[in-house]
Amino acid sequence: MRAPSSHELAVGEVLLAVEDVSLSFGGVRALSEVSFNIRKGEIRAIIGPNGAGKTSMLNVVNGFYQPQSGRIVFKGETRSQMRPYAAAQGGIARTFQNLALFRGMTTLDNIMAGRTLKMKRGFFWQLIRHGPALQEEIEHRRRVEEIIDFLEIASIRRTQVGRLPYGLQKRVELGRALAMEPDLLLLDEPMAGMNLEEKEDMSRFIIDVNQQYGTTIALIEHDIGVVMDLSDRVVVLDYGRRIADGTPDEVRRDKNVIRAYLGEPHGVSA
Amino acid sequence: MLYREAGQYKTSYAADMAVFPILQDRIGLVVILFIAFVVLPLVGNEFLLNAVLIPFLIFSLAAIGLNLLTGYAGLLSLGTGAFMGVGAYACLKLTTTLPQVDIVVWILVSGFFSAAVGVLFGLPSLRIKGFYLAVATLAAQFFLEWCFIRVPWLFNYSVSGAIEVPLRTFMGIPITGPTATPLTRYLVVLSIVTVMTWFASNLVHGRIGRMWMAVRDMDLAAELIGIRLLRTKLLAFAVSSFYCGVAGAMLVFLWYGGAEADVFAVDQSFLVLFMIIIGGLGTLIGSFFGAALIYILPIALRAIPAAFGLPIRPATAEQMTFVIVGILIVAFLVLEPNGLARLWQIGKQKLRIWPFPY
Amino acid sequence: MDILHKIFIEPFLQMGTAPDLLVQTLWDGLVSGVLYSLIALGFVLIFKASGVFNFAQGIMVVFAALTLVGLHEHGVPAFVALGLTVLVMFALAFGVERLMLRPLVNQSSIILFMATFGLTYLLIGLGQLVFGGDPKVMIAKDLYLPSGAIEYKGLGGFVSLQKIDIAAVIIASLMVAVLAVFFQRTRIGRALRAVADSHQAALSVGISLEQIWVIVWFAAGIVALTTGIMWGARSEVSFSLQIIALKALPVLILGGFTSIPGAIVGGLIIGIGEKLGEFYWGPLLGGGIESWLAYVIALGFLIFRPQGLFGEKLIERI
Amino acid sequence: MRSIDADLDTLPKLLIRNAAAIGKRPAIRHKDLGIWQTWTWREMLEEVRAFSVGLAELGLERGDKFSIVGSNRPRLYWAICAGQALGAVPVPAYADAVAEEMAYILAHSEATLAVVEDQEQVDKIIAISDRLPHLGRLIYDEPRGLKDYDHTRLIAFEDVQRIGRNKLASDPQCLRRWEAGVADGKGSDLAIILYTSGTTGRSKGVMLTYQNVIVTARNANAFDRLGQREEVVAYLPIAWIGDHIFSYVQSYAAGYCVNCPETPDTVIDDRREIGTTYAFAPPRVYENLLTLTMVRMADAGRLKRKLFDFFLGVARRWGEQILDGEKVPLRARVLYAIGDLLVYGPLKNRFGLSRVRVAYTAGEAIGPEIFRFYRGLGLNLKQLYGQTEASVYISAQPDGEIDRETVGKPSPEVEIKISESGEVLFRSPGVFIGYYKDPEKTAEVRTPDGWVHTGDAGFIDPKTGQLKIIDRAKDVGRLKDGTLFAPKYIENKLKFYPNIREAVALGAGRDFVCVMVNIDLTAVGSWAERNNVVYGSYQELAGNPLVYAMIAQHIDELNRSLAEEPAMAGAQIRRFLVLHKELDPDDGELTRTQKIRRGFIAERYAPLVDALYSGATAADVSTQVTFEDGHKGMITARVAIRDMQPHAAPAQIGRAA
Repeated sequence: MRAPSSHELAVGEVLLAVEDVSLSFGGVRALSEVSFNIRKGEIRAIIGPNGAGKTSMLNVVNGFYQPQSGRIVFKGETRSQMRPYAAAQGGIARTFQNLALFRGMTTLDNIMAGRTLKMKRGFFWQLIRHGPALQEEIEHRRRVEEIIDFLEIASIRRTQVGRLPYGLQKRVELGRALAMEPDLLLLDEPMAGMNLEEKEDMSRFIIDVNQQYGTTIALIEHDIGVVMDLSDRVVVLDYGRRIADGTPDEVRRDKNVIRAYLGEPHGVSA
Repeated sequence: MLYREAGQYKTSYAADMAVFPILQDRIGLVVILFIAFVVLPLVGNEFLLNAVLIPFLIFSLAAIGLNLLTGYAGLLSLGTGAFMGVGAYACLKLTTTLPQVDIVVWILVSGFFSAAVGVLFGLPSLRIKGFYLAVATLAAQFFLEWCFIRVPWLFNYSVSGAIEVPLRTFMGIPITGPTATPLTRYLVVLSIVTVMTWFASNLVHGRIGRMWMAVRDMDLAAELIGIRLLRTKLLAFAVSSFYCGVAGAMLVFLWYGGAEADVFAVDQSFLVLFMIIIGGLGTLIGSFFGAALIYILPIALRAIPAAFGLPIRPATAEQMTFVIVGILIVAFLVLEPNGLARLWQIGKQKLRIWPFPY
Repeated sequence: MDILHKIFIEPFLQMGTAPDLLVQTLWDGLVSGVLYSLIALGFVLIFKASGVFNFAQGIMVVFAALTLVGLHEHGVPAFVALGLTVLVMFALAFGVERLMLRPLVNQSSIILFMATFGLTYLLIGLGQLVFGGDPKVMIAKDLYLPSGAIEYKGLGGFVSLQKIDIAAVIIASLMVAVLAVFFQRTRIGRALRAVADSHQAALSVGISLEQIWVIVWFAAGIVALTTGIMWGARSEVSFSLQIIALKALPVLILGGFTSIPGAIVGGLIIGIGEKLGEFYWGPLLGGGIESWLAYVIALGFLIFRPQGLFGEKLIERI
Repeated sequence: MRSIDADLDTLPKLLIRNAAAIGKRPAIRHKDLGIWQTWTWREMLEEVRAFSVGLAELGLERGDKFSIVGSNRPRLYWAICAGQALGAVPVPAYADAVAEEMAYILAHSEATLAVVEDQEQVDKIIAISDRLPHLGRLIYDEPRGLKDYDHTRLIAFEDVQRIGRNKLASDPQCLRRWEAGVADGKGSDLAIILYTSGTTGRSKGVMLTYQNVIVTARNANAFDRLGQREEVVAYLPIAWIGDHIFSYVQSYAAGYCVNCPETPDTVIDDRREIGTTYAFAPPRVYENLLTLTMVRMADAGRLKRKLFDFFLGVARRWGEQILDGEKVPLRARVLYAIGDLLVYGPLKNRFGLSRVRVAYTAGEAIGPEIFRFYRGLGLNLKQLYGQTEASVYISAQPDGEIDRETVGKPSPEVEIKISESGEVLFRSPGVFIGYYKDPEKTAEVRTPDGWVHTGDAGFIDPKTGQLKIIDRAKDVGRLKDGTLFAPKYIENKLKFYPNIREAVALGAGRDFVCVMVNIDLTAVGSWAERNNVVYGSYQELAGNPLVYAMIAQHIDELNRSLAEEPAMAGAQIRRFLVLHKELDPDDGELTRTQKIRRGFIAERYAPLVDALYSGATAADVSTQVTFEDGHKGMITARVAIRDMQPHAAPAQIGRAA
């Protein structure tokens, strides 16, 4: 049940473009001359067999890895590499393949932490934790509560995330990313290791996020079925190269893709 | 069981985010403060005040300091002793150069000096973590220790090489020096510790506390939500060292009344570290528990045999303490890695859901 | 100007003018370096195999030496005492595995690190309770360790090498050799190496983790004993040693936590470095810089080469 | 019948009064976004007014009917008042009603507009909209998921309010006109239509005037001295008269605060947070809490359990006397005080009942054990007897005059009489003005001189002078041999066992009494766990021989107690079976208020009934079931039947204490 609205958005201007990015660890090539772009308001999927370099791609985008060559154009600003902090400030949020939550903190604190960039009150107000500091804390708590309500995790508000079941942790992580009110949301296998029901919930959330907040989303997902009905456009990587890029149907029909997924010996986890 | 939470509803986030959301806890806090500020001064004898409470409070403050760094920000430090030392020596220099300024002010100001030193030795924390960082702080520990011994200017060239605490008064009442009564010193210490604990709890319950914990739990993710790692870590070092510094200054000025460099030796660092391990990493109340256990235990060990009339050599008691503390630490890590504070929470939870088991 | 001259010129002039002193200093540095290496070696053994950063290594040195001397004081013949001490160290390793490591398995490394703090305190207390806190003299003679010194004339002066130091160097090298062989050749040794990489691997070799832990802690115990004897013979057996043992930490920073050669080279660098520093530059600062020089050197390394001399670069995988 | 002064004879008027008189006091709270969002009377008036004007702009007019569907949320309560302010008539429908019922109510009431909670309800109504010619706009509270819906018809609650606010701002006359509109309302106007899911047949729309509800509410408030400071948790269906009176009319009349829980399944926690002072619940709720307690305590440590049982014993022995202020030995008082500290206090606290001044149970009879349990804890639990047709109150127990078996004295201004057939009749200011579009039914129930047939059989208990209800009048029957047979009476006594959720007693015109039992999954489930009885499904558990044995025990006890009552001795249970599925409102086996529909069940499970009386030891049955999403399926089962030995009536007669 994709909204027509976000399809129109999908042909919006380019938000982020990756141009001939190459990345290698020691001798190993993770990415070679990969180019693709993400348009405002679309849901963009990055798929490919295991070890195709999908995660590396995201890590380049939000500045964990520094590509040896290539450029990243974000919001019209060209740079040879991102820096994590810059990425965050620029409005790129991210969730991880195998969860990167603050395990020692509660759901509430995790999501509140997502607001850090937006909170300005300085050290000395923090010491007092009254007046402006408290005001700020309250208004951000309000926003966070809306996210909690949106993700239906009210009941675990005060639970330490370390104790939560996997599916819920994924949700909290999404919540933390949403708390940043990002322009671009990178989701690394948001449904990995989930059961069908959880997957459906998560898909619903992703779509709702895209619709209600108009957030641009780039996601890596193994479950091809999910990818196909979630995303507006799909780029396919294999061995660190881009082998296809287009709408789900185009990609599904592309023979390179078929070969990559069926022909190759190495794992197809779709 | 004692908790009656029915009717305690929150109509504002301010109330909901309060440090003590439950009425009974607030009452408990008031009671404790009352005992500390009113009852104990009335009933406490010199021994209780001077030999138990004052050092307990001072060590608690140091423990809070270290806990902010190690427990909240996840940065392991073995330099606590030295940072305390910086505070002490800074305070000495300050009060001897400008005697007219009130000593309490100087005690607090000296915190800034150790904060600065802390930041300096915290710099490596950007590149290194865990044990590596521990070694870096050891460097601080030994270098500073050396300074305390080798730089006579620090101890005003006193022949003994020790700090001699001068007499300082506040509105005519001697606060430091030989003539200061335990009671006044106790009250000064108590007030400082109370206020600084309040500050600490404000910090850890707000944005900064979350940043620290985020860095502790998963620094990569922290960076991704826009937390500047170096700044955050250095802030932790600064605040932590500030607390340790003040604690150090109080240790010398309001308790020992005079001290040599070895007071701030590496053993002191370890002692405070044990306090927060046993008390509970990442909790403020744990810092008090830890301090109580580690500091008051030895006193008890000496007192108990005496109470039963068994003569026990102080040396032996000393050694017993070592053995017991050692066992305690291992036992705690095995039984409850989260320390006394965790036990406290569990007990509290049980009381809240009483009579139900869950 | 003058200060720069003091720092950058004078010391080297001294070295040139009095080579015998230089050699002497180097030798002294070498010897203490060797002992640092030995302690570091103990760390590395345990860290490699069980990922535990054994803070107690230093006290184990003291404890071992103390036990040896203590037993002998109670009239036990030297070599019997030695044998008994070995047993004690085994018992210790065994106890540690049973009462500390096993319950704490799967705990974060920081927790285990803390636990070894506890062990340290326990051993300090125990040692003092049983053998008393005051320094003791190592029973070098009864163990047929040489004493006295060889005086070597020349270099416009003379260099004196304590026989015990020579012995220390030799024995240390022997021990390293033995360990090397043990690791390279024997089945257990390989297992240990495997553990360092992955626990499954170790199990596949057919040795349980528990056994391996006992073995490495025992090995570390033996190393500690040797260190204790040597050091004790040079100076005396006292608890202050335990602080000196912390010197092993900078050594590890240099050498890396997992590399045996690293431990040795690092030890030597630190040992020689701090002696030279103390002798030639110390006076500028009023002496005693030995106590921290090592750490500052290490600190420098940490900032510019965190993985140490031989440690392999650690990439953070997300 | 005393009437009420004209300026306070409708709820909108009361709202305006409260806003003026106690404007700063909390009127309603809602646990939302993590905290209790609170509106004072003044704020609430503003909200209601804005929405009301908005509704007017949308074309809602005096006399129009409009529907309210959803769980207890401030906005839905506001909607009721907002509509009433325009002289329109709210028609609440049960949120969990299946499309079928919903369609009937909306169509029958000719609602022109509906205010609903969320997407779920919107979907439900859109699905049936072709059957609702009158229905116009749909107003929703929760926008989640409705973004892509066709908004020509849908409109968000706040948008309606915005329309209203703009109108109020732009047109200075608007406010005056609105207030004038409110002033035009009269006590005799139709206030609301509540559809009673009658125990039989189609539900009927009970029409109540402002006069009815307000007078009744006033009297009730006076009766229990309820003031502004009460805290009430609104968690029962809005469409049910009980909730309408307790959480709406009485609140407006007394000016106390109503609290809406975060979600239906957080009610207990929310009640604890709020610490309600005036509680109302059907027996089921108290039963569930008790079951929950027992289940949890079963998992507690031995020592704790001993302690718990001991003090419960104390409470059972002395609790009620102490509560009723009777003289008890000092030892008992001391023990009770300790118990209160260790057990009763914490227990009430966990359930959020610590601050309760008055708690009512009604709807059906409550188990003496349960009743005694709560009163033993020091909870001022009382019984009341009411009906939609009476705007609830017919009789209630005054403080200190509590009796387990009765339902209290006639409420203020209520007259009660018993017809020769034994049926209870009443007359009161609360008496409804008729069933909507159904004069003949009205005539059946209400006599020309205003007496209403309750349809319940009962009598005034000589001991206490309180009303005692035995059963539905039409259900009271006789066995072949003429012995009196009151099925409800038996069923209730059975249901008092935590393990038994529902029971259906049969026997009218038969040779003997049989029952069909529904086990309680929570209780029996945990029992199974503790005695490691493995089971894959409800059906399997229900069929388990051990479960049968357990139920047989209960029934045997019941038979013994029946044997002691001369009138009932003949009506002991001879055979029983345990049903393979839970009786369910969606299958029409229960009413929305969870009352069993005996007749319907009897024919639905005809094969079982026959087997019970044919003497067979088992029977096959296959039944159609409806799932949440409304689609249907069949389940079949083989149900075993057990025989029971009746007890002989004791030699000398007299109720054993």
